[in-house]
Amino acid sequence: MKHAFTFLIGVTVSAGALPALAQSGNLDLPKSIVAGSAFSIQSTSSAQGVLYIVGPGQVLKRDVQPGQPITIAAGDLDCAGHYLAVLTSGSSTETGEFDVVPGSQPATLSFLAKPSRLPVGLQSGISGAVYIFDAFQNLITAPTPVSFQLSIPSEATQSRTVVSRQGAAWTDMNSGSKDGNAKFVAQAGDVSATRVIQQVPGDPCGLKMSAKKVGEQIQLETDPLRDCSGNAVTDGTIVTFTESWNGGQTTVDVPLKHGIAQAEVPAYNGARISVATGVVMGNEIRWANQ
Amino acid sequence: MTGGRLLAVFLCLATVGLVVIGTLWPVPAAAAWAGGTGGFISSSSTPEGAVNNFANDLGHHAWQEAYSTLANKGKFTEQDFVRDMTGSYPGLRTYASLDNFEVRPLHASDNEAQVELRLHWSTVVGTFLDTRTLQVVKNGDHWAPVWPIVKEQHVPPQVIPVTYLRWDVIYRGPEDDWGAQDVEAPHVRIIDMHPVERAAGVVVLGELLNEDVVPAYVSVKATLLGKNGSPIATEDSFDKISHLLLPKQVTPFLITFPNVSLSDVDSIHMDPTSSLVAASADPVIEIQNQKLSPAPDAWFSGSLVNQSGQNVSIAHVLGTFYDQSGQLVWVADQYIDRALLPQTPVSFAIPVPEDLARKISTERAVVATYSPGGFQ
Amino acid sequence: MIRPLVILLAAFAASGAFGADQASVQIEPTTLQGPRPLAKETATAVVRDYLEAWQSLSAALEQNRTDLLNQDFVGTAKDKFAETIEEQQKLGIRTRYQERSHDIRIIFYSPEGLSVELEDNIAYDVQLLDHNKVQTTQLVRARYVAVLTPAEVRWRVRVLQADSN
Amino acid sequence: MVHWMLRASSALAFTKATTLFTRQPGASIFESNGLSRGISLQKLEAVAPSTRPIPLSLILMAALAVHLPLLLMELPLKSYDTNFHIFFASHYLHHWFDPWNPKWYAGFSQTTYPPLPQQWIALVSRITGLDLAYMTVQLVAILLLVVGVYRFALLWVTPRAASLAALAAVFLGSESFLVYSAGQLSTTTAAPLYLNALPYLFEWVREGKWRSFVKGAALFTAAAAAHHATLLFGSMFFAIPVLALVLIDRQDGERVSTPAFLIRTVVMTVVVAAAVAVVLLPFWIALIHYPVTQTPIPHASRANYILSPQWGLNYFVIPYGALILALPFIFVRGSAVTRLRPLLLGFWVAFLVGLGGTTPVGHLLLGRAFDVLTMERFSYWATLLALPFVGLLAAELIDRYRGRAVAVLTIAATFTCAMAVAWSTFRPADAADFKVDSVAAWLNRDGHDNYRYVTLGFGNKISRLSVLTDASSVDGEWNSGRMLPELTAHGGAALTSSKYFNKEGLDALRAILDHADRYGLKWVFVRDPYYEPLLTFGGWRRVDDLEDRTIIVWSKDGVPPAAPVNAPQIPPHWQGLMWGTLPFGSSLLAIFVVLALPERQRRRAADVEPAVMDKDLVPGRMFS
Repeated sequence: MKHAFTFLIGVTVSAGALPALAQSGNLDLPKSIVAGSAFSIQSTSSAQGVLYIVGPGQVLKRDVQPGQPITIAAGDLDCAGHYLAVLTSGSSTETGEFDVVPGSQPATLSFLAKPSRLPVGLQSGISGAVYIFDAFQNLITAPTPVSFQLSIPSEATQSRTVVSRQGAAWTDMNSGSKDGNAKFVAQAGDVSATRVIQQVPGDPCGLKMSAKKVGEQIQLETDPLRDCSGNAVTDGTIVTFTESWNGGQTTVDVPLKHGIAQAEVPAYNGARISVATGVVMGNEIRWANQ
Repeated sequence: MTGGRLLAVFLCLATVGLVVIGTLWPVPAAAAWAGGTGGFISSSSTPEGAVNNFANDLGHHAWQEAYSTLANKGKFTEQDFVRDMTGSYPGLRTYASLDNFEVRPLHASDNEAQVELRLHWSTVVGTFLDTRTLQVVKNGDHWAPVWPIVKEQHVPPQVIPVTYLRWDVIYRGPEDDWGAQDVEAPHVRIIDMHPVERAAGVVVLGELLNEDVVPAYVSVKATLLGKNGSPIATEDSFDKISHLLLPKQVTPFLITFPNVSLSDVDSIHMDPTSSLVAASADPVIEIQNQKLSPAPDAWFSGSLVNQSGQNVSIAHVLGTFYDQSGQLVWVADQYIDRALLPQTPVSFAIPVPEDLARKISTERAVVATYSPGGFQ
Repeated sequence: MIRPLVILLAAFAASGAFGADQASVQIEPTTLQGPRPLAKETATAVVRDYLEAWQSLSAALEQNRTDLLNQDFVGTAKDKFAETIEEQQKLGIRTRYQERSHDIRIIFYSPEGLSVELEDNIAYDVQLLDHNKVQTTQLVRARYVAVLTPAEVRWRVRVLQADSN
Repeated sequence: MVHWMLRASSALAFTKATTLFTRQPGASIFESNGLSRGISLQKLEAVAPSTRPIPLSLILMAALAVHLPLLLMELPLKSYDTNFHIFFASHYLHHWFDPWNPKWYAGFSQTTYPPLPQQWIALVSRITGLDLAYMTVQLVAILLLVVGVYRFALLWVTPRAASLAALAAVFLGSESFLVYSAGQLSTTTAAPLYLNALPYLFEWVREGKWRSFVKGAALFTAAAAAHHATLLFGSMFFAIPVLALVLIDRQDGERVSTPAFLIRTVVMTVVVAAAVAVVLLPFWIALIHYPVTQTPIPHASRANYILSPQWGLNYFVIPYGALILALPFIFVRGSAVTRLRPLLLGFWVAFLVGLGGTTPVGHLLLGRAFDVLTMERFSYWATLLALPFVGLLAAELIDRYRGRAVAVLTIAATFTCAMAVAWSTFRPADAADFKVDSVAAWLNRDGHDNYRYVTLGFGNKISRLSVLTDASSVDGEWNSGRMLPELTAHGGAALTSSKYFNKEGLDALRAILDHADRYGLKWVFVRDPYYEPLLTFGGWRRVDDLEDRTIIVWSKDGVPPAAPVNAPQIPPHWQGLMWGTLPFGSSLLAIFVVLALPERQRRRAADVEPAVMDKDLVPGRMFS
């Protein structure tokens, strides 16, 4: 209250002190214009003056000739928002407010798609959100239809159409059953944005190894590793072979190469050999020297 | 005049005397700069004195002087001796400095003695202990140590074909292009977590799995929460973890909270982080002959075999220990002081706390490696 | 002698009022679209950072300093406001935005958690100064839409525009 | 400034000379010049050398001729501590009244170090920039030293010998060593102020002159504002001999009365102590609340210079230079002449302490402080105490051997000075010459300075980097300002040089990296691959490289941005005001009182060189 009072006094004193604020009136302005379009303002002032158009996103200043309309050319005011127009001439000040609204034609989309990589067979695992902008990077807040498409090789394309609210639209999709790159497209008007979603194999199913003697060593080798959908497990995945014998143990972590993992461990009679990858256990072999 | 002369003589003599005292019995700071506890005159007239001198030379990296004092220097070259001390290939020993040493007489006769020399080497990743039992023999009026040389195995020149896997990452760049796609951070999961109370404070043990198909650079942070839900302390695993995890790889981790009592802890908030990094599947390190020597004096030992074609400068062994029910009991680690050459076993031995050793039923080890200029 | 003093006092009184007033803030219940629940802490942080962004914007436009935008703005919003400031500098004008009230509602939290959209019915005073001479002071009411995205420790405003819809 | 010194010196010169030669012939400096009676007289008569002192203006010009070019070449920038002082000054430049500096140790208080020279640098830098401002302040300190040595030497020897002592100060090895190799600006600034204060102390205690009291007290206080240790130890090495001289000397055949002596000494002590207590109050508060209890950090000046000859060369041979040859003379003459004995004893103790661990004296006298202080400053003080003897020796040599002596002395002085100056090139503080501008630019962009950083393998370049960057570090070069427990618990100095402190240094580095989250420490700039294994195994990764891949930037994921450390050590605002006002004000006050209270020209004959030397000789007492 105290501050408001101070403010009022300040403004009042300012008004008394400044001839510029001695008189004021209203400008004849359009209620709203489309961003980037041309328009004109009619002034009643009979003296030379200055027009200010002020908003957080843009400011303009024009000299005004008496009796002539003030023309704002196309592209001069392109930032959507609420503006204050102030015309000062001599001791008079005219003010007015108007809106600059975004164009209705989408020009760019900000497409937030997640994740970039996910295992196969996940329900609603993929999400996409879109913000729609016009050619001047103004958020188009008017409802606009947006279509989303997820194309997975050798699988049916998933499609959704969503109407944006306040410039935003979103959807979710399921990942397919086959590994590979899926194309995730969002489209509004003539504009589209594409993201690639990498579908990767899930955890291995049925991890199995075999063993044979090579010299003084046992050569261990897994069958080709596949997930439960039959996709080959990615190369580089670590497979752990563990050999235990009377009080001793040998461990080796090897990466999968061409779908199989191989290792050599010492041949101990009666040794138990197991295989695992991550938290998935495979078969166990008990070794007996022949 | 006489008084003046006397004063001059006194001051000169006192100065000389003080310098002599300071040199024969240097103050600790001066002794440290002189490389040991001895003064200007250090004697080899006793077996311990001879080993002290020898160790002082090692501390100064004065290999030639150290070698020249040995009684058995005819049995190996100075180069062999230097290789024993610093390693043939760049490793932890190469840049180690002697932090301190202990000389412990074991046995002595008129002409021969046995002395244990414990060399505490300081390295960038911590200290390691090199214990050698030395024979010391009398040679005229002085004693000379017999150095038990450890000759490093030499790898013959060879070509080892490698077809290792590697991952590269192309980043989007630092510019702000909102909505543009970036590569997802790897998905990691804590598969085990278990706090224990030790003398030093609370220790949080656990295991972390990279469940993704890409390599992950991981770290684990833990926050202890008190009874009222407020945080007591936050610590992270630092080097008690293998930070690089290939797909489906598991690492143990250990986080220490000094001076915290488990009774004050209500819950623990775990915060694993992961980021996608360029990595190589090489080198593959096989861990052979893992054994747990029973308590007391429990050790987890074995040997590492580098199955790849490149040298590994520094290897870090992390041992994970489980009880009969498969629950995590302890995590211990050791840095290997010598480089791992292809197909050349290097042994390790990690001490295990005696009280925990009695509970251990199974154990498992993982190895993290460092080579200059290589992938992390 | 008296006249400049009066002007000075007036300017001081006015600036005191501008500098010291606290806007009233009302937070409306969240009406989210999207599947992702919004934690209370996140909502609080978003609103706090949004309000701080207004303060930074006001200061930046008043002092014609683009660096004041760095902490709270990013992307399009930052670029546009920076352009405004540069234009103001060229034209020799400054603008003071003094918020009187905010009425904020969070309307969208994107599924991947990388953006939050809110609307704000705001009232503020705009004061226009040309070469430090006050041209006008005007009360403005407008509805703003803002999109914020998370940075390392705070939410930053990426879109901030008044909306007539 | 020179003007007042000259006037004061002239008055004092007369007093000392007459005292020495007319009232105490038995203790004349000529009684032990090593010549036989006959020869001595014959020589003096035959040669009739000039006994005029060298004009001080000429000596000051010599100081300018020697040191101005070196300082304009900015040679001190290569020294150990110059950039440290510039870093402190840069903080005062931007935050004169806020001594809390967030750029090192996640925040530390600059009230832990007396500020006077750095504040002068900050002030001058507004015109010249920081580097040149440093050189300016250092040059002024050198010029003040010349004047100070002259005035101090006048207490003990003839004006001619004193002028030669002042000339020797220009070439003093320890001065050049501290200026160009060590970069100890505070020590080299405080000592001249202190030396200039001592004659006033003498006059006050002996004659009760209030003007001298005021000037002395002001200069002592300013000296403390420049470097507290100088005042503390200067009292022992410099002031006590001067007070002893007051007791020994006679005025008009009378010694000063004991009560007067005691009262005046106590008054001066109390007033100066009170002034220093007030002027440096924030310093004392910081010291009392946070005493230096951290683990001692090794310093080579504490070595035994015989067991570690390389350090003997560094800390004894280079600072002393040709002055080593004068040591026998100092002992012999200092012992023989009664009134020189206090000076000799002061020199002797400083000399022994300056020998570091070569003798047990430093350890015994200083106790724990021995492991905290560095010893080269004691050698510096010892050489300053030796200068009156040097002047005496030079005067006698020149009197006796004339041109040959001049030539030899010139060569010796030049060699001493040149060696000490060149030492910064032979044994540079930081062998690696590289620019840190790219590192600073990297930190200053893209919000990198929201996090803290540490460098590895940067040597003392970290001060320069800290001046250039806005980012804050957990490292620093002011060990006494450290409060982070990870640092104070270990006996390593700067983290950037951890490996040189072996286990202690590496433990500190490991501890700070382990707590990176706590301090918002996200960046490590590595110039030495030695540290890479620790970073790799500790969870850090390479993210960038600079300077043609010679500097690698390492980062840690998930580190929160640096939050200001709200440490209890942050000085309250009133301390900041005091710190920005009183120490600097003390120097202004000293300048004012010295200029505003001119010396009274007690005797017009002051400008006349006493011509009574020959007749005051007591030949029978000469050494043969």
